[in-house]
Amino acid sequence: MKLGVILTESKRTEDTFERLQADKLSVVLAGNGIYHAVIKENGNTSKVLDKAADFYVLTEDLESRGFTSADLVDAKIKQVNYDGLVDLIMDEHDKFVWL
Amino acid sequence: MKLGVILTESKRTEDTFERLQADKLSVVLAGNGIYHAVIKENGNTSKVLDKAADFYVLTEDLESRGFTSADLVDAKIKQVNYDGLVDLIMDEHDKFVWL
Amino acid sequence: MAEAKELKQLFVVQRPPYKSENPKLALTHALASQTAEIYLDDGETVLPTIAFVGDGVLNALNNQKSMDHYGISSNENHVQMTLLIDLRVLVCKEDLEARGIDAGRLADGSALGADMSIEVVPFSEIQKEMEAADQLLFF
Amino acid sequence: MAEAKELKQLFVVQRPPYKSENPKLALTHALASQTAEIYLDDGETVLPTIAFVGDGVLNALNNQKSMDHYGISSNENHVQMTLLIDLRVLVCKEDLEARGIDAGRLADGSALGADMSIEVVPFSEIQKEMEAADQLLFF
Amino acid sequence: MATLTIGVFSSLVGSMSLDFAVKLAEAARKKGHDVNVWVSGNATMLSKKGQRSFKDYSSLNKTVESLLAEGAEFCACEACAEARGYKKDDTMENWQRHSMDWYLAKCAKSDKILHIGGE
Amino acid sequence: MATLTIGVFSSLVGSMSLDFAVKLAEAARKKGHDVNVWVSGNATMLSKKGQRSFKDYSSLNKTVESLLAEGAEFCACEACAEARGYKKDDTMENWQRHSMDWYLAKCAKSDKILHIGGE
Repeated sequence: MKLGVILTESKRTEDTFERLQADKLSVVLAGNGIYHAVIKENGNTSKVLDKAADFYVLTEDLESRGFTSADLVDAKIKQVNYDGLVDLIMDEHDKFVWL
Repeated sequence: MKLGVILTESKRTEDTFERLQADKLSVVLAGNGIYHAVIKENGNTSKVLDKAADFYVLTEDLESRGFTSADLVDAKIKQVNYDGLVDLIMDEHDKFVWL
Repeated sequence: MAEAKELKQLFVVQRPPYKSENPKLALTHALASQTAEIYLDDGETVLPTIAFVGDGVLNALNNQKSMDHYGISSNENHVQMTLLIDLRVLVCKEDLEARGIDAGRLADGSALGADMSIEVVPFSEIQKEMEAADQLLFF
Repeated sequence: MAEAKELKQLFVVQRPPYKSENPKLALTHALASQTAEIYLDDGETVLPTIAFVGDGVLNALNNQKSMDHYGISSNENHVQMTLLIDLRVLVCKEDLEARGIDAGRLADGSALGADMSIEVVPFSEIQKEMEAADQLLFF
Repeated sequence: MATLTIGVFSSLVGSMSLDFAVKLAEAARKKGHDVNVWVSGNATMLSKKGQRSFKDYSSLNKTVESLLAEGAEFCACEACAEARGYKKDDTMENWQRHSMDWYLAKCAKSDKILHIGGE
Repeated sequence: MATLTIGVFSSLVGSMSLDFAVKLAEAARKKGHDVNVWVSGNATMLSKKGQRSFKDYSSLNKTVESLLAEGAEFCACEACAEARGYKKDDTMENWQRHSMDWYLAKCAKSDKILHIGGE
């Protein structure tokens, strides 16, 4: 399946995410999930980014929290806004879940 | 200071608790905090219980979640109900916080 | 005659009970599938399955006394009712074991007269259900 | 003449911004200390101090664009207003460093004309404030 | 164009899940998709009439009103609303109030869904 | 006997923080303590008039009413209430509505406080 996942927590409290499998997996970091894209805790990038997936960060939420594209810890993270998110949901994946 | 702490989360998402110091420290496990008193994750008791403190579990919340005193993982955890909690707050500590 | 069409929904419950209303809403929404037909065309049905994973497995325990202490129906009771209307309820085996919870501690549908029982299954089984489902709702 | 009595409250903010309203409520409640006197006796005052710890330090960053994107005043703006009324705002040094955040990224009270600045202090200092405070409120 | 149904269960004023849902609905509508929004649990709060705008809070009413005017459907969980003391009269104009079966059926009729649970 | 002020900020119907606050207030009152309760943020919901009792939800109105009758003070944050569309008329009888300074002052006048934040 082509699965999209929206992560909105700065610290995940469950391990469902790590176990999820999909033929195509996209992860959208939104809300406080954006911290995975910009914060290195004690120098380490978030384990969330270890997942084999396409990564996106929601621009509106990134900037609302005081960060910009210059702060992204990994070049593989693409920015997406609400407009782009609609296409990810409607056209590019079978299912989209909010973890 | 004599400090009481109410823990209500099954997984703490911050480390304030570990750093807190007090001359007398009491920890009341309430809400989903009761899982620290009854669940061993992969055989290990919760790190919350490593803290040098007097431990209490709120009876009403323990039983609402399907557990009883027989399930407590450590004999040092005392049961307290709302009635007893009032005395802990009003008489036995200077300050009481909900983490 | 309309074509019979069954839409499969998987409700994945990953959070512990009572802190948030979410796990209970998963169960009440599943129960509501019984009457969804009034909004659907002839022959169309929705069939939810519930899967408890992670801390969500704690919703499925028996002996929950929330009615006695808080006057609130327990999530155990809702699991039983879900079984009573013949919906499948899956509980992740690894997550139960990691928490040291014996399967004998799980809610018992037969106490309410249900024919169905909770199915304790490995996560791989739940993964398959996610793939098979037409729609996926994480609570 | 009533005895002058100042009650010290420490507001400890330990959660990140926006997900929950709590961090902002800590700041709006601190601002409300300005008018608490109407409910107090002559000479009585309440003096809140704000301490950001753990993920709470993320509330104190500058350049928050929540007004542009969501039409909501930023927590940065509330930190600035708190400084403007001469309340102390502490940010835990270790927690900033653990997140790789430079102190230069913190909200700047002087932009609104405040004399006070955020104080970046070790956790031991915040511990001392907890002991010194008459009342302790964790947000 | 297709149909998107969004269910929101968590939170409300002050958290951003409702903001997310409304902004996503708006963006989907702009692209010509049909949109349904279901609010249940604490999110039922979005349906309350007479919310006053403050700079400190997200104020979603206006966006919701224009989405309604353009044909988007918004529906509040009836039991969730009653439990919170929101009577029919308390509900914003043009909102629907139904039981949870409405949401399941709308999902069944939609090309894509996004269920926003969380806390 | 002493005075306890409880502030509740998080959640509402469905979560248990409000249940906790009300049960603690009740237990404190039974022991002869004076009790003040402040609800702010989403907890403001506790002050809404006309909440209907369902078995699936905690129903705290009756306990709150008897606590009020015994002299406990309950106060809702005015701005938080207005932002949620709760007008004065929407408020349960005998509740107060004030700005946040009321809470700080009540704390200052109390022997002990319990501030319930959380999410």
